[in-house]
Amino acid sequence: MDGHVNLPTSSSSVSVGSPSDVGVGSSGEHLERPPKRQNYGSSSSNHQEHSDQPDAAILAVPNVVIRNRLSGGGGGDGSGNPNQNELEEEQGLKYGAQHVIKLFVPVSLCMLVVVATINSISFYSSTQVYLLYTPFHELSPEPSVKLWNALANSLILMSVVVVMTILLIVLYKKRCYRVIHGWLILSSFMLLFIFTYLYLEELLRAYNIPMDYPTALLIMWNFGVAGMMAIHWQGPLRLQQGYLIFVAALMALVFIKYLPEWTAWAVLAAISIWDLVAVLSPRGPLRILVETAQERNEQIFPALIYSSTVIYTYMGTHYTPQQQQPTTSSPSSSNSTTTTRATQNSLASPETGAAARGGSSSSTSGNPPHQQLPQQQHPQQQALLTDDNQALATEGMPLVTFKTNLRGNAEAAGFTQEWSANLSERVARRQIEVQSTQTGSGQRSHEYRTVTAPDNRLSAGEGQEERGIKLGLGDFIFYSVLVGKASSYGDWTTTIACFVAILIGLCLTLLLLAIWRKALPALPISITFGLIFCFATSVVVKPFMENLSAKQVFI
Amino acid sequence: MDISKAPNPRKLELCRTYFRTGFAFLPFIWAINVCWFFEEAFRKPAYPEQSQIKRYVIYSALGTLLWLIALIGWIIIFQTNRAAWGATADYISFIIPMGSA
Amino acid sequence: MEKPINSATIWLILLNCALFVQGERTKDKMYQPILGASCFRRLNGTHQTGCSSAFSGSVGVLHLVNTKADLDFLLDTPPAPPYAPMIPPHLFTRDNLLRLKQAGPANISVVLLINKPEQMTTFSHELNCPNQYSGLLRPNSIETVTCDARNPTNSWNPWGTGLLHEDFPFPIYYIADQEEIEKLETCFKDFNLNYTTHAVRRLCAVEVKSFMSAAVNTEVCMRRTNFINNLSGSKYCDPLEGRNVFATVYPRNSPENLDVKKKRNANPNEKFILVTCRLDTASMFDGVGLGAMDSLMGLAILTQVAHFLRQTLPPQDSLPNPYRNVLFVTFNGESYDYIGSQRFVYDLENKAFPTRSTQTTPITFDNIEFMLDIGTIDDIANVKLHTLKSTVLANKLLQQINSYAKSPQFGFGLNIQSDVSHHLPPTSAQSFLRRDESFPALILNGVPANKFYHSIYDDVDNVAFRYANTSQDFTTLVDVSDAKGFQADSLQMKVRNISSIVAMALYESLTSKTYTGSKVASPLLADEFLYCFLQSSDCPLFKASSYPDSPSGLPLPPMRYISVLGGSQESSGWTYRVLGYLLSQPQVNVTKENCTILPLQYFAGFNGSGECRLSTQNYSSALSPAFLIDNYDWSSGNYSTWTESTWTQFSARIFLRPSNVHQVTTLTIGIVVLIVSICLVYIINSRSEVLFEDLPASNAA
Amino acid sequence: MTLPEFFGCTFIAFGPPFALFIFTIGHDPVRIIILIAAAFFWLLSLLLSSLLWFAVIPLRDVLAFGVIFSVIFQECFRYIIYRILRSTEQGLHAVAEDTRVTDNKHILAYVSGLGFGIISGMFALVNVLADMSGPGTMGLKGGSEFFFITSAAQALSIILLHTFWSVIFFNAFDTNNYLHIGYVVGSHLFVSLLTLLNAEALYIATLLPNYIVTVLTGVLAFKVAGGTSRSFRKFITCQ
Repeated sequence: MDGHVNLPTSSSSVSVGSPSDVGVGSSGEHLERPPKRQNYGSSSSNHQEHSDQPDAAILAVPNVVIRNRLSGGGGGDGSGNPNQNELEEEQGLKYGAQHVIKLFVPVSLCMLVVVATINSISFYSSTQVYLLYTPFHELSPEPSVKLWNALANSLILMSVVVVMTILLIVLYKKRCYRVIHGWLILSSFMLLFIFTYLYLEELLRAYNIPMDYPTALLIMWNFGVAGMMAIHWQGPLRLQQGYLIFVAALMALVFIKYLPEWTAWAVLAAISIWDLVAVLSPRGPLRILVETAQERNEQIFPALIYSSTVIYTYMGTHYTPQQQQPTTSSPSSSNSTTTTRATQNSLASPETGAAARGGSSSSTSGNPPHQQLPQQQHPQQQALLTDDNQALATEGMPLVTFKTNLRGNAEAAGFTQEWSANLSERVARRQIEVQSTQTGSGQRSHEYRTVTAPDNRLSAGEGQEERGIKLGLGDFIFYSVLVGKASSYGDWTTTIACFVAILIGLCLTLLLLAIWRKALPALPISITFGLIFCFATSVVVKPFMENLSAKQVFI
Repeated sequence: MDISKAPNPRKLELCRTYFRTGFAFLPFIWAINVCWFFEEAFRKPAYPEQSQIKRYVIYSALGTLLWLIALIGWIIIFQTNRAAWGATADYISFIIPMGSA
Repeated sequence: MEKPINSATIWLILLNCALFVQGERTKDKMYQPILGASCFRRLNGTHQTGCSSAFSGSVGVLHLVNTKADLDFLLDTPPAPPYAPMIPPHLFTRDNLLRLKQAGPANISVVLLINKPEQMTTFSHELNCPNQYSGLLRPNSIETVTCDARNPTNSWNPWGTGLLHEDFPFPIYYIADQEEIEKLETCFKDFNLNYTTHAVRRLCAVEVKSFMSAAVNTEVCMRRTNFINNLSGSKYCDPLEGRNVFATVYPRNSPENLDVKKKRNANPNEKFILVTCRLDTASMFDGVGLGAMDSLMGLAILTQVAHFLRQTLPPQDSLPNPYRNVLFVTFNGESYDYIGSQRFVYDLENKAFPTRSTQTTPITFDNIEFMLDIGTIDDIANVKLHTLKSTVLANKLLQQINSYAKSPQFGFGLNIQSDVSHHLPPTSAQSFLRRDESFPALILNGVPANKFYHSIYDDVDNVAFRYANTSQDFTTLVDVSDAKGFQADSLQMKVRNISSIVAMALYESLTSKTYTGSKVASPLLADEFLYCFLQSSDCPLFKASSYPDSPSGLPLPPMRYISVLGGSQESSGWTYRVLGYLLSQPQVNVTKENCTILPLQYFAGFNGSGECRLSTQNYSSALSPAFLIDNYDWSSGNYSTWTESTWTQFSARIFLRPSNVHQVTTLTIGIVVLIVSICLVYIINSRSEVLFEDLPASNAA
Repeated sequence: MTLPEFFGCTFIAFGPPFALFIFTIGHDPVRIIILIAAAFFWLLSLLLSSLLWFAVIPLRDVLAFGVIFSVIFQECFRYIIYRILRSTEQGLHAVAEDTRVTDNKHILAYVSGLGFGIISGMFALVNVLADMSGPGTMGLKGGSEFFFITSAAQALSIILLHTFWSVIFFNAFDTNNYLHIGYVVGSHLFVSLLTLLNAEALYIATLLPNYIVTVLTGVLAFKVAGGTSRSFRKFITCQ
């Protein structure tokens, strides 16, 4: 039985990969290659899976678990029995909750760092120097002038983003990995050393604490090198996560400092719109990258994507004993997938970062550091995605744990089911459509599968740290920019409102991903909510609350 | 990465690399090494590589400790004597405090 | 935002409103800002002087000091330190302040000087010997020979306390506005009376933020400022720096060879009579202090003299020696160890005055016939002519002066005595004498009578000036008999007299003919001049001497503190214009269009119609040579080393400071609540199945 | 610096909710999400009420007006949450096999109530707390010495009240117990309007009734949630 289980698991896991990547690409349009890569590996595995799935299905017929797993990947068997789609929906949604939280925590941490910095270090809340890409400084008192300044600035910034994306597509098509590597190293180096250095300096200055160069340099050197190792090579997961959060916060601070007042808001809006377009439009830039990626078996880099899980190839080897069984049962699938995976990861992991960072540094090479910042984040626009390593993890996952988990995550189901109930038939319809188009063209639907649902399903398995969800640093950054900007007006209610709104937006995004099975960008919903609540609060709610709290009236 | 999932040789390799990297004035790397491999070195059932890992972990811990002591010592010396040292102190100062000697 | 929002502009409105706070924060009910002027930190080669608050502001409990007893109470048995005594001027004495300083920041964290001068008799915080450590030095000593600090009564500032040169560990904040003082006093009366229960009550406290970046001395802060590793370019201190203003009666006709590579050579034929005075003043508090008596008198007299000579002298070529000329120089920064004159001397030595840009030959000491330095004229009736040694020149000039002072024709009825000794007043001449004791320097200086020397109270009232505001033409000399309606004892008349005397003496020594005219300096000019510098920059004289329809100055007197580079150089700027206007010759046949390149300059003129004039005035830098010389030994005392610390803000606000008891209780209550609730919730949660019996354990909350 | 005051008040107001969160919410992602969702809905209600207050310019200074409407809005949104959560449970019924749903409802009620409470407490207090961290305290322009501590206490009572209210409210709708619904709305109105007296610093007159109401509501919620005097006795005597 185990054998059977494993086989489907592996397949499912693979399929998982694909949607996830989709997710990535989706919100990560700017982030050029990384998404595609991953899509790549995963989707490719997908194809293989399809071939296998029939037999997988056969082997697994009696087992519900298998079914919904498979359905996670290709609609293949799902089409067989629509009602089971509902089942998989529900079970899929059950485990969404943990991952939502897994994103809440780091996002909140990142915002916390930014807000704390804004409120304690005046350096970051005052703008004297401006980015190269925001030539209009909104110096005139005229709101109208400020407005068009802001729009022009954000337009320029966005066009830079687009250009970078295209540039990267070209580079990627031409396989200029060297260049990309160079970018990666350079830009991550800059972020980890120069900006951290500035941060340290401002921090000490803000509290007027004397410090000597030997100590400062030692700290910087240690911090930077450890960061490089953790992000680009290997290090404890927590450390990597911590570094990614810090880097994101740093970037957000840079934006808050160097973007003119209104431009910051305009950029936030523009970015999320661009996010939407690039992901959902049939000819969105992401799409092109995805396709090129599909021609090569490549995989997303761990760098610059916050992952609540571990993403290293070596586990594959670790699992070899268990893998034997699947291979025996269906050599083609598990063998091929695992091997490819291993190779992919090994070469991919360095590159991902490169791609992500690359865009930035390339364009801005030769600019003073703070001017380079803006770019660096574009690449980092990544959305949710899971890595197919989870597949590895899932392999050899005993069925028992899964069952226990069912019970364990009861509330999860309890929460998410409401949605599934409302949407079940609609989803069912979707599913059917999908399956009907299970052909070459059908792949598309695969690629745009969402991450969460399958991912959650996997998460059911072993400890949370094993499998998880990923959020692009770009989203971290812009969430933090929003909250930080809000807090820079010194009104805490606004800050809190933005915070809650963004988290809710994140929730919705994940839910929609889980339900629609369609890649969705992570920025638009959250940012829209955030903007609405930020302004609504500071304009309407704040006066009201101030009147109340001044009179100590509680509602 | 989740070290407990890695194969033993891999663990050893990682631990060694971290230990050696630490010599480049990187006590922090040593500290990471200690935290990271402590479980492996002392809590896990014995396996061939463990003894080596244990050694590396211990050495890393020692190194970290030494560095820590040295650093704290230096900081104390510097902060207490900064005013007295005058120009030299200023020349090696990353942040010179406002409004005081 | 009170107006209803229409949907079209909603975005603009929203964006707008995001920027400013609306509605009242609790903060606004807790704090009330207090307007005032703060004492700040200056540094010289060896010390730091002035005051600074703590990094995040100094907080002290307000305590109104009316008598010395109140002060003793604070210093001996402070119930709830730290305190912020509000001290009236008459108690702002040296020993009181030093006692406060000794009490230390733990007891006295802020000192407020409130503007209640009723019982004040003297208020001068300059040293007894101004510029004690510069000027003409006693051989192998750093102290000046011209004044004996150990014998204050005979010093140049007998009432000086020297507090200006003390370093205080607390900020000193001067509150001039009566309303602000009212705020403070009511707050004190409402909350801080009944001292016995201070420790357990919330008290009215003040927080002053005036943190100074620089410390120790000029050497340290300049080193830190120019530090190569100073990446963020943070400034710690700036050298005191201003501009000397100079002008000549006759335009100089000794053009410079424009070849930059050539060494500059003086024109030996040129002979100058140097008439100088000091331009700046000093006070303890930022932006306050007019120096009416201590330095403005000299400036007024110099201006009058210049004007008189310009009006009366014949063309230069008709002089017995057609190369003679009068060079008027007003030195800036003289209050801080003769910055201006030291630099002037330094420039003369290096043939750097005037600068190449003026396209005139440099001036050397050989070009200077003699120097008449107008010092502080406290009492017009009691002026002396000081010289180091008795010389023919000095006697001759004194005799000339007295001949006019006593002459019945003008009826000035003054008598200028001579004082030949090392007991020289602290004026610019000392910088020249210090270089060469035989330098022909004559110092016209009043007997010290200024009880408010270098202080915030050396103002209009101190010189009893009353603006006549006769909008008559002040650009012409008036007949001696025509007092223009000024009382004989009015300040304007006094200035008229003394300056007429000096001017006539100079006239005689230039033309070697006695002055026979009946015209004397115009009291109207003195009236306008003093009004401009004591009451409002928006005045007829300044208008007349600036470009037509140029924006008029603020209705405040110009700042006369030398300040730093980029600081307000108001006084030198206005002096430049005034001297330029009064010393220039009208060019009737030059149109406004062609009147653009110096020395041609276009002035509004008295009636604002605008006239083109051939001007002679110019600036010269007043930055101490100490900052020019590479690796200068800051403690050598050769040159002025004064620098001014940088600061980020001056602010003061009052509020209620909660008692420690209150704070501690609040905190403990909080902690207790926290702990209790944690335990309670834990217990309830763990045993919820018992509590909510009909529910399964797992979900009970 | 009166940081002590700041921390003291923070602990008073948010200590108990914090404890509740740690022990009863934190361990379960779904509860956290519900908490935040509830907070979000409270935000919406606040937004609506302040929009109303903002639009009706003449009544801006009449706080009672704003208060009444915001209370009404809050209760409406409480009902909306109720509907949503209940529909969730139906969905669960369709799927989940165990009987969790039935007793879940109290938890859901409790969690969403806590969400309501925490966010409203935060909005009421957070700016005051921020201002508290300065060197000064209340009273320069009038205002009692106990301004801060009473504010914190009020906030705490509001937070707890919201929690209890939700429990009662949800249950009332389940059991069509209109008395309870009336009680929730009524007591909410009562408490909010009572706090209007704070402006005159009649803290005894406001705090005391508020806490009485809080205790009563707590007891009611306890009963509603299935507690009985007997169970309470058992709980006390630790059997």
